[in-house]
Amino acid sequence: MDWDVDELLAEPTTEVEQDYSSLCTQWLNERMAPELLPFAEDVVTRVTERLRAQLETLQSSIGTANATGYRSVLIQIELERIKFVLRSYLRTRLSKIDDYGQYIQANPSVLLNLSSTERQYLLRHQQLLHRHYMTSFLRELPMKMNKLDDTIGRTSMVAAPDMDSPVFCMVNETIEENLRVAENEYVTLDRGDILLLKYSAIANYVRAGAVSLI
Amino acid sequence: MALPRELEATFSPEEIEFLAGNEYIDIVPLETMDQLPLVSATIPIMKPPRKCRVPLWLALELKRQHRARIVPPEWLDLSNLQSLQEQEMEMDMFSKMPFRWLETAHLLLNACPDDIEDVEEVRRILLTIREARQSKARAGLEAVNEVQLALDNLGAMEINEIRPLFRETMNRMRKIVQVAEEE
Amino acid sequence: MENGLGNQSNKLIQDSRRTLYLDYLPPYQTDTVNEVIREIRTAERESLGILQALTNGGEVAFNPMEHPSEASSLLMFHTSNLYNKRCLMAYHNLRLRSIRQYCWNGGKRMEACIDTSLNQAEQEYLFRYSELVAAYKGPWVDLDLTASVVPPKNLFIDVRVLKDVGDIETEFGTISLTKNSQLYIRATDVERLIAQGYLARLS
Amino acid sequence: MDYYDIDGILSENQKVPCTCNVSIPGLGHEGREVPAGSKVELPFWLAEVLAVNSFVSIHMPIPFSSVVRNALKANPTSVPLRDICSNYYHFSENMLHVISDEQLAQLSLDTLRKRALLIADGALNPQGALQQNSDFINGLDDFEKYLLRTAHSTHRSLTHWQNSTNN
Repeated sequence: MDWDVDELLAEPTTEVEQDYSSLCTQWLNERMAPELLPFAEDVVTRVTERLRAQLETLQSSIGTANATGYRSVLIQIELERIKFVLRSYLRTRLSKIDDYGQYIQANPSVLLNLSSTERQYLLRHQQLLHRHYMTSFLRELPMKMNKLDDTIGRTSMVAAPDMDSPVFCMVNETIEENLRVAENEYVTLDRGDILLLKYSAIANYVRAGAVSLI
Repeated sequence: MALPRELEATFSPEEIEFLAGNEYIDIVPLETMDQLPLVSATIPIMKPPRKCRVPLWLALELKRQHRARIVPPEWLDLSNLQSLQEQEMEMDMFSKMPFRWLETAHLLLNACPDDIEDVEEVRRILLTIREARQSKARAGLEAVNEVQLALDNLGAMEINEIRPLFRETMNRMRKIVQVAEEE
Repeated sequence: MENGLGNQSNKLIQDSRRTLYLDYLPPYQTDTVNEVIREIRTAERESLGILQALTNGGEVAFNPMEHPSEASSLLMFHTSNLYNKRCLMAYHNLRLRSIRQYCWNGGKRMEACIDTSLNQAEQEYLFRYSELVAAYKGPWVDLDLTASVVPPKNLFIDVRVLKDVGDIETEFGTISLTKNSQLYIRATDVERLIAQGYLARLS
Repeated sequence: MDYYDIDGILSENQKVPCTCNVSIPGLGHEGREVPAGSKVELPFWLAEVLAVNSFVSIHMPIPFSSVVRNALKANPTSVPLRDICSNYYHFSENMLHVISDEQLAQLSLDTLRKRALLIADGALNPQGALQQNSDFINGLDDFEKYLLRTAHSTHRSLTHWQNSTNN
């Protein structure tokens, strides 16, 4: 009875299947990762192109029997599924861009993880926020208190993702080295393992695809 | 917040179920269907009575339209479930249920009870397994520490069920320990 | 605190704590916000006063070691100002989150309180942020980004036509609905007709 | 999001008993001076900063007194934590920034672990839990209440899903 892991981790065979599968993985990772992951530009572009082509096929069939037949029903159901994943993926990213806007702006390497439309959104939103805080109360405060990036004691105004917050993950590929999770505490990551542990310990493996967030 | 608040740190059960819809399953078509190019896959030509492997969501839709019969996965066979149930009762660990077992079973038992042999017995055993695993998960909470917890063989829906409580508890512990270690 | 520092801010935080679990926004606390601002400015003035006195109007450098009492007082005002600012930020930030949530996901209760609960700056933010969302949505026209983030299910339903409707236009073509026919049809295309009694949904 | 975290701010408001090492103008009622040697209760956010600069000395707040510690050690689930401190864990985390107390850290962890189990049970049926075990439920601190609330809402949405059909 060895259907589970291999079945689950079976590689999709065609590029079309691979792209959709990878889009779903990116979506799940993005939903559960505390940080903003690199934008899945290639996959999103290809899936969106196919989506558009499919919509056009559907629209060009209007008036024919194909438009209302059951094949059309299947096509439309699938379109809604794809749209849902893309929508949720993009909006998950915007949520994080809103929460960690200043942090992202201040870190060029993180800024690279954004698509160009996301970057535009980020810049304009930060301007809006700045203006809002200024008109609401900041401009009434003494000049030296007008800033949006002070640090008081341990806490910075620039909110950064908490990389140590725990996540559930599944190991896709056995990782050879032992993983340090605390002082004198190591875990092994074997294919199929499921763990709850701090994100920072596996962040690199998530990006590389060896571990998925679930 | 571009995402609804309740989705910020977890998935809804419907989302987990949606993912089960992506998994592949065998069907027996009841009529011929030409190749169907979709965005996520190309569905091959179907000719009854030859089995065909398709995404579960599509299988469910064809079933609903009476254009196909679903072949339940092997693990849902009564004999397999009986041995899984035995393991589940004997072991402290979770038995090796497929990762998306709960949501897949939910979809299939609703959509095609007529395609599942001994469906009532299957339903009963699944419930027993489910309850046994729930009480193991509860016991797992006693083992939560600030570092890590292994939960091998726990299913996607089961993880989602325990996620907030386990994660938030671990997170709070982690923060306390982190401070204590810094000082 | 006995001297009152932070007490007004705490009201804002109590209000925020309630807001965390609401699906609408309670009215903007203009008065309390103004009182916190006033408290910060007063504390700033007091601090300047202490410094002025100690440095003889800026002529002598201030040495905290020589004047520990004054130094502690200055630190108290400084810290309470930072605390007050943090509370103001958290209070406003939380409200903006709710407004963004509304822009993306709608919500009847939130809609009902927009005119009464949001102050002018927040209404302006709501307006500008909606524009921003519209601009972001533009290139993703096929996706309808502000549509539901609930997974699609039961897009199509079985219906029986109870009364002749004739042809209806849908996104993907014309469908004719004649009495007694049964169809498998997009739920959104016929919601109204079902409500009006032309069609019945078959389970 | 620590800076903006409402619960974090609330926990910084917990009162800490202090002794003034210098007299502090403006600290008292209506801005009076508090003489050196006086005992005062200050919110954590102020106590910490003043203590770091030696203007005050911090004493162990009551929630972390040996009486409470012993009670929690003996039977963590029968202590009405809320009556002792409405955000116990958060406050304990804050205090650990200013004092070194391995024992307190361990106690907080053990307490949470044991109580989380009862919270998990309560989340399945909060009404029933409130009837059968009202002392415990009413005695939850803010974080525990948050746990109960989120675990319950997960349970509710799962039940809703389980009862749904494909049609």
